[in-house]
Amino acid sequence: MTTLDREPALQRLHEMVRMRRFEEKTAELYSDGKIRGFLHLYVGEEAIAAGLMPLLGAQDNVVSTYREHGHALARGVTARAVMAEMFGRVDGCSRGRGGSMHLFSTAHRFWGGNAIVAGGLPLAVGLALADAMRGRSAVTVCFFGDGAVAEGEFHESLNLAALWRLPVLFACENNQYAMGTALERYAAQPDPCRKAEALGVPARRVDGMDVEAVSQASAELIAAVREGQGPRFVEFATYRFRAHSMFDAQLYRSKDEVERWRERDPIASFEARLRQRGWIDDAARAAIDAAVASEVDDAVAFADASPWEPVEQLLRDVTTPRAAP
Amino acid sequence: MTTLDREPALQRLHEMVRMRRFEEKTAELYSDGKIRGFLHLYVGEEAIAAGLMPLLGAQDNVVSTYREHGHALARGVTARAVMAEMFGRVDGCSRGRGGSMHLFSTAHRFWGGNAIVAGGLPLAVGLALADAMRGRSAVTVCFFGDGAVAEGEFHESLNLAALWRLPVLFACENNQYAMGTALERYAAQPDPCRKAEALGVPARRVDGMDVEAVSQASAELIAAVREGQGPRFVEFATYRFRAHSMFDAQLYRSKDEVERWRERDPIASFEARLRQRGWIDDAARAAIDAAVASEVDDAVAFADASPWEPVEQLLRDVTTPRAAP
Amino acid sequence: MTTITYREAVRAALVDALQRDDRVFLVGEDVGRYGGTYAVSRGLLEQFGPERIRDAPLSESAFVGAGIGAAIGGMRPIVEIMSVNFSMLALDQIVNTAATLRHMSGGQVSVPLVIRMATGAGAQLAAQHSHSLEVWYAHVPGLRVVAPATLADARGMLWSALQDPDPVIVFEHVALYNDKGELPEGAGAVDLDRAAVRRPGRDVTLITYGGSLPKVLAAAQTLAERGVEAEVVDLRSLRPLDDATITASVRRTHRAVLVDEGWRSCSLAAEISARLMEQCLYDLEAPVARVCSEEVPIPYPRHLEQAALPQPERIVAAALATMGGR
Amino acid sequence: MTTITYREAVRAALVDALQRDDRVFLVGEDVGRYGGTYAVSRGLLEQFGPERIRDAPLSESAFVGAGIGAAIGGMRPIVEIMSVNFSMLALDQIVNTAATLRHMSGGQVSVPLVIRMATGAGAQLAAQHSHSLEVWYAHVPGLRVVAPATLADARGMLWSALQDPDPVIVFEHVALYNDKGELPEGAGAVDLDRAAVRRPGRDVTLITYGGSLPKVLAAAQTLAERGVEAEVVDLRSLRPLDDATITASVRRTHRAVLVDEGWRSCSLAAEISARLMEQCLYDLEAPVARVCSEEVPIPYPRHLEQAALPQPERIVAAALATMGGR
Ligand SMILES: Cc1ncc(C[n+]2csc(CCOP(=O)(O)OP(=O)(O)O)c2C)c(N)n1
Ligand SMILES: Cc1ncc(C[n+]2csc(CCOP(=O)(O)OP(=O)(O)O)c2C)c(N)n1
Ligand SMILES: [Mg+2]
Ligand SMILES: [Mg+2]
Repeated sequence: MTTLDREPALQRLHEMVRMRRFEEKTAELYSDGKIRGFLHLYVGEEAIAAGLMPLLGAQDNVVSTYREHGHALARGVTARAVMAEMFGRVDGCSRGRGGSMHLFSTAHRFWGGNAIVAGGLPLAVGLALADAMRGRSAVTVCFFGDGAVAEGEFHESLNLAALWRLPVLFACENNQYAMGTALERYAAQPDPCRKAEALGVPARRVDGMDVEAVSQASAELIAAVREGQGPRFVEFATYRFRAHSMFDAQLYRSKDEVERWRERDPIASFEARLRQRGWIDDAARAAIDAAVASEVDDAVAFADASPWEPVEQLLRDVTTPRAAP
Repeated sequence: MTTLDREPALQRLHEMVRMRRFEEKTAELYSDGKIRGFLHLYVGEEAIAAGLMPLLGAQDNVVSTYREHGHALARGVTARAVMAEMFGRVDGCSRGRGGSMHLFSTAHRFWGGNAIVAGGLPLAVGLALADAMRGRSAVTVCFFGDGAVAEGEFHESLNLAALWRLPVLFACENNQYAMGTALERYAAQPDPCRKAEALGVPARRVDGMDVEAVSQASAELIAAVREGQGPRFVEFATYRFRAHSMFDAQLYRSKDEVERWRERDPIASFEARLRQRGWIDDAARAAIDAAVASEVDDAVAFADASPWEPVEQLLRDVTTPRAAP
Repeated sequence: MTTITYREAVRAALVDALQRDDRVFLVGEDVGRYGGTYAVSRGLLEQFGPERIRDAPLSESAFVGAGIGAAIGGMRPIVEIMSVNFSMLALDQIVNTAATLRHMSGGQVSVPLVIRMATGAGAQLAAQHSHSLEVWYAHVPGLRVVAPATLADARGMLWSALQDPDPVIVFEHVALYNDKGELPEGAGAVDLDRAAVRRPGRDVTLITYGGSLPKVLAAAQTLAERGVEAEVVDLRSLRPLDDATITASVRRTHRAVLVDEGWRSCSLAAEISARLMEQCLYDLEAPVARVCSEEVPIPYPRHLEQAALPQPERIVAAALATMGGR
Repeated sequence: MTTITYREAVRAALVDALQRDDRVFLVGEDVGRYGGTYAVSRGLLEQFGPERIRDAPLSESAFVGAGIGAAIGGMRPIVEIMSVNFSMLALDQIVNTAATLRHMSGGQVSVPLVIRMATGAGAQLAAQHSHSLEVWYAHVPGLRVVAPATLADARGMLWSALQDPDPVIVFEHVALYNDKGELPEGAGAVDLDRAAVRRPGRDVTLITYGGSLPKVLAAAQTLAERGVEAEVVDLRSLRPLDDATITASVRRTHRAVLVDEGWRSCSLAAEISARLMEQCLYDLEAPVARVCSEEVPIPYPRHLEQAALPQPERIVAAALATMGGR
């Protein structure tokens, strides 16, 4: 495996720490009641967004799920805008209307934040279709979980993308569970790559706990997609360290299992690797922490200061305002 | 390949001729306005129902589509009851309420007649689940077309059946077209067997124009399913000789292509084989025709004599009558 | 003026849209090689090629969702769902994505998508192929729902729908496709906002839309022969509803009969009745009546199917009943 | 009497059904190991084993359809769809199969299936997770639709639903799960047919169901403090509707306010209003009013979400308006 260069490697580490701290803060804020609704944390899965997202250009599209804070941050949506969104304030990236599960930023071609499992896949196919029909060399990356693979939309969307040879990278974040149901308990044949291939989409399994592995594989896959070779499927093997959402007694897995995966923490393991390479020391690591801490604090302060939308505007943004006739 | 014995072989031939003549008659009756709505003929595909259906017992379940006259007849629903149904009369197998697309007969555990493409697959899974939970050694055979394989229900249903190891035989009648769209034009990866296998269902491709091939393969598959080995998928390669339904200009395929397939007519080719074996001669063949002709005539007369349901009974059978309290 | 069918009017609208805007494309099952189940798109594949006339696999959820994605990606897709009966398979995409994207994104993402579907009963297609589910769609904020009942609307509403920045669902009643009539040569876009008075009258208002309009006009004719001047209002837009036109008529006639092929309970007619209750109660001289489909899955035999659907005689009777049975 | 929550009442009903009839089983996403998203089925897997408490893959269409198949195959399945929001993915199976099998088969095939789903808003789950689509289901012949709003109904309706030979959809409002109250020890099956007067009154009838009942009762309390005696009718059954109870109340009070968390246009409230129009017009002293959700996808922030939903103050105001604003 080729490794990242020093600068990008340090950036990836920084990005992963940033996601982690940001989300740990949101968990606290949830307990404080500042954030409400469902809150699905990406903790443990950061290497995927950190490894893949920097490979995309401004013209590329990202479609995500309700577990999308990391995706949005890595795509460039500011911590302020994401935090304010989770607070439900007007300066949120979706004007506060969406909350944690519906982060949007058209400036980043970040198309949400879909809380219907597998609901984003057809959308991604359509975004790619638009690019293909307009002759744009953009790529659409569609993130979804292992659970989404069981839905009919997976089957229909992959076939359609392959049939029309559309530039989609289907990125399955296989964290081994759909809520409380383990992959082997809901999939008779548990290898999603075989399913993708049977639908005509070349597939590849990648270690999603290793940001360098993610980065390298994603670069190759995105290049193939961008060249017009049609869609690709990638399964990132990963694990969520925390509960599915904030209401989850985690009756379905053992502490041991969680511990074993935590030993492969994408941040700690990558940090160790960078230390081995001599690219980072305690001071540099502390600097990342400090930068991240202040960015998160700033985001919280920003969100807290952002106004609530006046209730008189309740009916806004149901339909698009028309120019006066 | 093992061949059928003489008696069963002659019965299969008889059955195929019966389906063919029955349906040819319905096409005439459609032109006469006796039969209305959509009418989807099975002409060309008869070897499948004729080969498979005799292998089932009274306890087994059959789930079918809108192209199900052949299935119903082969399952034992009388020509009278099917014809009367297509006439919309009270003596029809669904009291005339269903018509061509909705033949039902609980006495034959023939569960319809579903006009939603792939709509029957989940139902079949459930019927098999009931059998499995009750410890009955029944098999559920679920017929559907190649087009149904593209629907999400295919994907979801096969996974579920495999996950729960249910006794379902998924029988795909691949007549190469979904309405006017050829298989290669709607499926990026056109082999349905690979899709079934990727979902955990062992699969097999069988020549659906050869009633003996159908019979032998089906016997093996049904045995495996009945033994509790879990679901199986079978693709019967076949062809419909006529239009998709009665309104179809057939712009999407060439006369040549139809002709090539007609050369493999399941009836003519099986008859030729039986003649080679010396099991049938002109007289015996004529006897089949005569028997079938009189059965069909009788069915038409029966249907024509059957009453219309009085309009006062319009609201019947929306819900189940409750015992008086 | 040329004499054309409703089917041809829809086709002309499609051709026009495809010619005027190269972002427009048509996608759906059998719209291409087959020429469309109802032969609406016959010839378009040859004229516009497979990029713009796209045959889709039997995958309603995926190709409708792909239409949504293409719309936000800058195209102007026209998605044909073969019929409303199959639209349930795509309903999640329509409601949870198309209708909500704009709101969930705080106004960033509009979805300029048009979905056409055939609706209604009458051809003896039985319980699974005879639905009229317009009311479900009319319930959903974020959607616009229209039902062209005339040739001019069949010809004109599509382009207007394509100009709309939000998702528009167009319901074409199957019984209308063969309707023939005159259309001015240059017929083009029409507004989507207003209901239309299709026949003026002073005694009772008959309110309907889509495939029931011809039946209502027939009923109005019969009523006229019996000395009752019925005003016929064609809703045209099912969401939003044009309260102004509806109430103006009822305030004049003081009586209303609502005709809707949907099942009676929780029908679109119920919504109109509720609005008349709220806005016109004191103008009414009789209860607002509904003529809807009977609450039964549509049976196959013709006599039962026809008995299940609204018919001119029932409309006439309901109208007369509002006049005290004269 | 024991003090329990609505959640516990539903669980008790499940336990009871599983014990009484070995054909009963529960299937749905995360009903087993996870214990149910709303913790309703916590402990049942341990008690009844994986054959009868079946975790399903994320495949709403397949496992709902499998429930239908199992029902016609002789079982008595209880299918849990995690919430109404995901039921759109299974709607084709519910409408085109469960609701129509009996009719299409000419009365041969009944579908004794119970589908439970959580419904409603209030927990800031935003646009895709806050639907109230009961009205869609109430539109469909062949279905029975009920909404337990009280502990006794949460405890009792399930068994009654299982005794019903046809498909029954049970809507449990998410905001009710934590409600606490007293339930008699031997509480059991209840009828599904009749609406219930939850509070008697003579001045105005407030008609509601499900999650809105507590709000309506609160409003009635406020009204009482202002000297207005509101009668509160809990529909309980949304299809069929119990016209007799509804109209009897309105004939006494001459005024009605309908409270329904669905979006206003084409709401269940519209149907009630239409029926009152048809059956009680001459008894009314004021237009029947509706308090529904605003026509907006439900926004995430609490103040906007609450503003979008029916609230006691709006109910009080609507009731007072029917009394001429006193
Ligand atoms: C269609 C649908 N069904 C059910 C749910 C409820 N639900 C939310 S997340 C989830 C699990 C999804 O698992 P997976 O796709 O693996 O993603 P993960 O949460 O593990 O990232 C479920 C069942 C939903 N949101 N959408
Ligand atoms: C969900 C759904 N979509 C569309 C249709 C319209 N339709 C009826 S049959 C058919 C083609 C089905 O092809 P296939 O499954 O191969 O069966 P065949 O007709 O060839 O036997 C289509 C598109 C339908 N009935 N159901
Ligand atoms: Mg997962
Ligand atoms: Mg086919």
